[in-house]
Amino acid sequence: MAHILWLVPALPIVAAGVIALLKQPRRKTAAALAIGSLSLSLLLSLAAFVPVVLTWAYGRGIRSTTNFTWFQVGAAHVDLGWVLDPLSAIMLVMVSFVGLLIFIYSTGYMAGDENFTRFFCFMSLFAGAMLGVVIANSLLLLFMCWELVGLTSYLLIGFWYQKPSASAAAKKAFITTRVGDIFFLLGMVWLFSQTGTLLLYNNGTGSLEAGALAGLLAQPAALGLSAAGAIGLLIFAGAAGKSGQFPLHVWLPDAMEGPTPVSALIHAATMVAAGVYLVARVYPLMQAGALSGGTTTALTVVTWAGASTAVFAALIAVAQNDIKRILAYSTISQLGYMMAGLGMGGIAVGIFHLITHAFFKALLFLGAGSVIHGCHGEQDVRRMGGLKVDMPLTFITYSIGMLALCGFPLLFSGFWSKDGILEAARHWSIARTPFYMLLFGALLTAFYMTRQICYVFFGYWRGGKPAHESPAVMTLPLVILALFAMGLGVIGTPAWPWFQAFLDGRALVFNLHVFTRPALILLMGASTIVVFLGLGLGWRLYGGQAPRPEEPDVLERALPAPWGWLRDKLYVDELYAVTVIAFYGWWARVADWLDRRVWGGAVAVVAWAFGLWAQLNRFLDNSVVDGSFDKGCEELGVGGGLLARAQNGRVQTYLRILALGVIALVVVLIWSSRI
Amino acid sequence: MSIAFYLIAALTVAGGLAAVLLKNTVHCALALTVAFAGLALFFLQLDAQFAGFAQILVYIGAVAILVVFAILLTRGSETPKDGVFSKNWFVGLVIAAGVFAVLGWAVLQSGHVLPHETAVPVVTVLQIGNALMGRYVLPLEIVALLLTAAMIGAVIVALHEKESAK
Amino acid sequence: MIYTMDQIFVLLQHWLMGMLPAALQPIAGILLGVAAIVCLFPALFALTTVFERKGLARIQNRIGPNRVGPLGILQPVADGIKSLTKEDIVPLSADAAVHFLAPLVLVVAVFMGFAVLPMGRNMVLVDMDAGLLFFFAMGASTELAVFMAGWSSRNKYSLLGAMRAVAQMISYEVPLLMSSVAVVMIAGSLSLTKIVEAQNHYTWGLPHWYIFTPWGLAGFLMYAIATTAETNRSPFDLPEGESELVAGYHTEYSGFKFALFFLGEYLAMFSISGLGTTLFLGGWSAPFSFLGWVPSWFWFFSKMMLSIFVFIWMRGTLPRLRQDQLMNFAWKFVLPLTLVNLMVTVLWRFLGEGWQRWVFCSAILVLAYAAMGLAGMRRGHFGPRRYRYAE
Amino acid sequence: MTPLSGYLIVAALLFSIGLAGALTRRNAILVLIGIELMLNAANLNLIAFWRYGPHPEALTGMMFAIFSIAVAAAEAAVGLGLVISIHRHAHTTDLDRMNRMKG
Repeated sequence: MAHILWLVPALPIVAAGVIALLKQPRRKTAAALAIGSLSLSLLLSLAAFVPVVLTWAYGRGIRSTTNFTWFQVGAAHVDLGWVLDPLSAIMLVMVSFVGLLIFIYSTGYMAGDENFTRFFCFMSLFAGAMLGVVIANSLLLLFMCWELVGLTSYLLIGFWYQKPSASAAAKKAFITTRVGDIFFLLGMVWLFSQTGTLLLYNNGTGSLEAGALAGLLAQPAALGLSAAGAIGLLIFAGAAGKSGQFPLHVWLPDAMEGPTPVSALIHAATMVAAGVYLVARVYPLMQAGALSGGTTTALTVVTWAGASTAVFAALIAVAQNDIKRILAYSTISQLGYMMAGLGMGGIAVGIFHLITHAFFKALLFLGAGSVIHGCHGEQDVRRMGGLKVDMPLTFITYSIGMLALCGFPLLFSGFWSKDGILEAARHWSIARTPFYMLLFGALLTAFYMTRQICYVFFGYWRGGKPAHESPAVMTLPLVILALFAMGLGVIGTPAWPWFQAFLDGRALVFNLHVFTRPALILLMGASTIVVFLGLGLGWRLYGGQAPRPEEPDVLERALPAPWGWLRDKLYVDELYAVTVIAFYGWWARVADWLDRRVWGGAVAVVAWAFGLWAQLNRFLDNSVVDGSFDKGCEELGVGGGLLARAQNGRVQTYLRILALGVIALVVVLIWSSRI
Repeated sequence: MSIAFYLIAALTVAGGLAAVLLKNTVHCALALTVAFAGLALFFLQLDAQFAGFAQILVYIGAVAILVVFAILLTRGSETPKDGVFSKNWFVGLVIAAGVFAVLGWAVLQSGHVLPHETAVPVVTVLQIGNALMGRYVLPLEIVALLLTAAMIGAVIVALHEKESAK
Repeated sequence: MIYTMDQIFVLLQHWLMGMLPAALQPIAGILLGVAAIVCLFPALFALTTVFERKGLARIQNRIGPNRVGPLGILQPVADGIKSLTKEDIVPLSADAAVHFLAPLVLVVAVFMGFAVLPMGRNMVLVDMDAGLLFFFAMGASTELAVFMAGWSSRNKYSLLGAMRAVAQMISYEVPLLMSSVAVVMIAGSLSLTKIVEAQNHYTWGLPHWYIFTPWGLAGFLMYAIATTAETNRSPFDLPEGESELVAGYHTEYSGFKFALFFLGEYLAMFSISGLGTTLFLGGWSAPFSFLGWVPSWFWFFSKMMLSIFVFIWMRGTLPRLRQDQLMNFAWKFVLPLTLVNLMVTVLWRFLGEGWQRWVFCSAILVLAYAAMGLAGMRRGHFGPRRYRYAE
Repeated sequence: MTPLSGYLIVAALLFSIGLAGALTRRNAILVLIGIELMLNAANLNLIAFWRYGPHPEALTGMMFAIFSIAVAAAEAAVGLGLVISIHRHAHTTDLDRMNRMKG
């Protein structure tokens, strides 16, 4: 199976290529191609997933790689390859499955768009690239697909390029992620220079395997970090760029300018999770040489970044009014959770949350899309309301997603995955602060989701044209996703931690007695209380009657100043505007001045010199060369005139001359044969 | 040198002369066919049956007809007032005579090296076919291509004017 | 006895030659053969004229010639005497020499064709290795005679007729050759005797004539069409369409010269149907093996006369085509089909024995015929006439 | 005088006649006729040399002649087509009047 794994990403990419060649009106063909190829990929992924599970069940080696040399420069050769292990297998299934659902959904959502085919071209290109990221066994290949993903994200955010805001957002996303990618590249280069290979696993010689790691550890870098840690941090910077961790998160909310399925697929389920996945991939690098308590500086950094992002984004989400922006900020904060989970609890914890979040956040976005669709493109929650009557199916599924996101106890997947993270945080050896931060984040999450729900679905209709339910092609994916958002928790409960065991390759044990452990009870109780607190608070404030658009928000009436800060996203953009962007502007002006004055002047001088030289040449030409040349031409003209006489246009004349030639030829031949 | 040779030679040369000298263009064409027929007979006399029949088929059957058609299409059959020969025909005649003189001289000069009577070669059509399909298959293909090209070219050249006239 | 019956003419020739000194014998043999042909076929021509007139009469529900001799059998004699004694008129403006030569060239060229036809076992004047080629070479040179006739008698009807005739002959000569080439490919020889020999086998008493193969049948049909056009017989008799141009290229001929033209036309019919017989109908070989005792020449002539009868039958039945229909038919239907037929023949040759080749070849031919026919009909190249009335 | 040289002389004669025709006649078609004659003279040479050459079984000259016949047919077709189209243009086949190409 492993050796044809490359088909999984290849199929959608090929489909994208074909769609790109299609004509604009061939909509059905385009959709069919995209969906068909992706469903094939899904089948292949399942076919890859099952054997992995089986081998794990039989407790055998569960990582198989396929590598080959791309090109060779002297002794150094650059290898590419793909790996099949629990991590990639699960991600494959998740990406292709969610992607497929979203594709189906898009056929309904984009039905009215005239650039339908272009949309599907980009979408399936993205799907292919993302799958490539997942299966990559070499940082280089991963980086290529990574950039491809970034490109498609850019294209899709700017899909409605007529809207200046959209194109601006696209540029912003591209550039901001680029900042992270540069660090990633640096880390990669460094890794290559150290280990001489970019393959992750290559039975013993891969850069993530014992030999290389030992070498990296021996290498000390700045401020007490080992080379391994430093590289890990650089790569983490790249991951932070992609999955919008704190300083680099600014692009993600604006990315909501793209079509909603795009937001669901790229900016909720898959691409932003790619950062988390990357960190999980290079986890050994970060974990290398773990201190007491199984943590390292790198992991600590990851944890703090994650935790702070979680709270920070949740705070902002409270004061947003655009339905999609709220979800965007919640995505950021959830990504923070994942990072923190990775930092404190290891791969399994983070990735489990990633998977569950992928499902319910996709569900939420699609639900939001359905709402927007139903409200004729209205996105401001204050202009909605009472939709639970108009769009019942959307309402049910959406609320399921919302509960899962809040981590409603026991029933919903979000609860279990978030619980895992909280538990890990509680047992963290360095500090307790992240634990409380995350709890606070959970509270905020519950609160703003309730606020949103109340705005959108309860109360009475405050918009213009009355809303309508979306077509089945859009609601069906919602239902399926909702089922998963509920059920998926089962595979990761503390009692039966199948998922974690599978990822870590441990043996699976089932015992209900964990629930009798006081620590766990305490923890679950705490999170439950927090969740209910959040829900209650939200209901208390907004449940009764959501304010109509013109009048200020409830909280705003209570405490206007902080609300203002939150509404303005804590001024990060403005900060960048006055620092980074201002600097760039200044630097650009400097460069411009240099260009105009210095280089321009130099060029002008050179040009003037040449002009002088040219003048000289012209004088020479006119006086000396031309004279003689003209004479020659006259001579030639006269000669030509003479010759032209012979050419009198009479065929027979020519023939005569030919015949004379024959005579001469024969005579010459005979004479020569004589002698 | 047999009687037959002289007869055929006389026929052919007469035909040729007539083809060149006669006033009426159609007569010229007919005389030309006589010359062709004479050449075909020459070929037969030289035991080149196939070539001879090919000569008749192609020249008398096709080329002569073509010429005649061309004459009728160009109304060239009625003789022009100012003579059928071009202005300085004498020069041409002299040159032609010169060519003949040189060629004949060359032939007579090299008379002694030329081979004498040799055994009659037996050539069946089968051999010719094998040669055409074996050793000479490439030239055959090329000639086929050439004929196709010529056909298309002739059609276009002859058709083009009418098309534009419409 | 059977042998003598079969070879009777050959034996006769040898007997006659035997009376001459050995030196003259080859010449004498040739002369005898030529004499035989030159006597036989004009006689046959005379018979055919009356046969045709009576046949047409039957078709048109008349009685036809019935005055001269019993049942008008002697009619051709009367016609001959008439045409011989008639005044020979040559138009004043006519090109005397060419006008005189034209009929001679025609008749001679046509007669040449018989030289290579095997009219029975060992009954061929010269058994040439390239017989077929010779035959076609001679056939080609008749066109020139026709042209000479038409042009020399300074008459626009004659000229038009000649032009039509020549154009038609040239364009139908191509399918004629093509359809014969198929036979050559299978028989592997240009010599007509060899071709006949190749067909002279029997399985279960049935002959191996080429007409009994898919390609042979198709080829024969094409050949028949082409010959009808070559000999300017209706429905392709535009060159002498009385209604349009008085009598075509021999309008200005009278008396004996006209008779010569008439003769030449019928001789052409004989020779070309003889060739068809040789190529497709197994020449002088008997239709059933148990009829082997019947002399071979009988079979040849009976088959030939049969096809002559078909000619007459068509003349009595089919209306005349229009010039453009004629040309379209030649270039857009007959020629492509003959080309397809060639391909099919190649297939037949290399598919080897077995039922497959029958199925494949017939299928291809039928399909090609149907496709081309339908296409042509749709574009109106041929098919039923559409009448246009003067506005 | 060997038989071969006889044929060669006849061929040369024909060739010169053709040349003379091509050089002296006005009518473009007649010029073409002359050229055809020259070609045929060449063919006669080929055949004659084949017949009396050392290796007639190699069929070289014969093949050459056959090919040249085919080529000549093509040449005639194209040449006459050109003459006809020229006639359409200039309404003459008189070569002396066709001197538009003069330098």
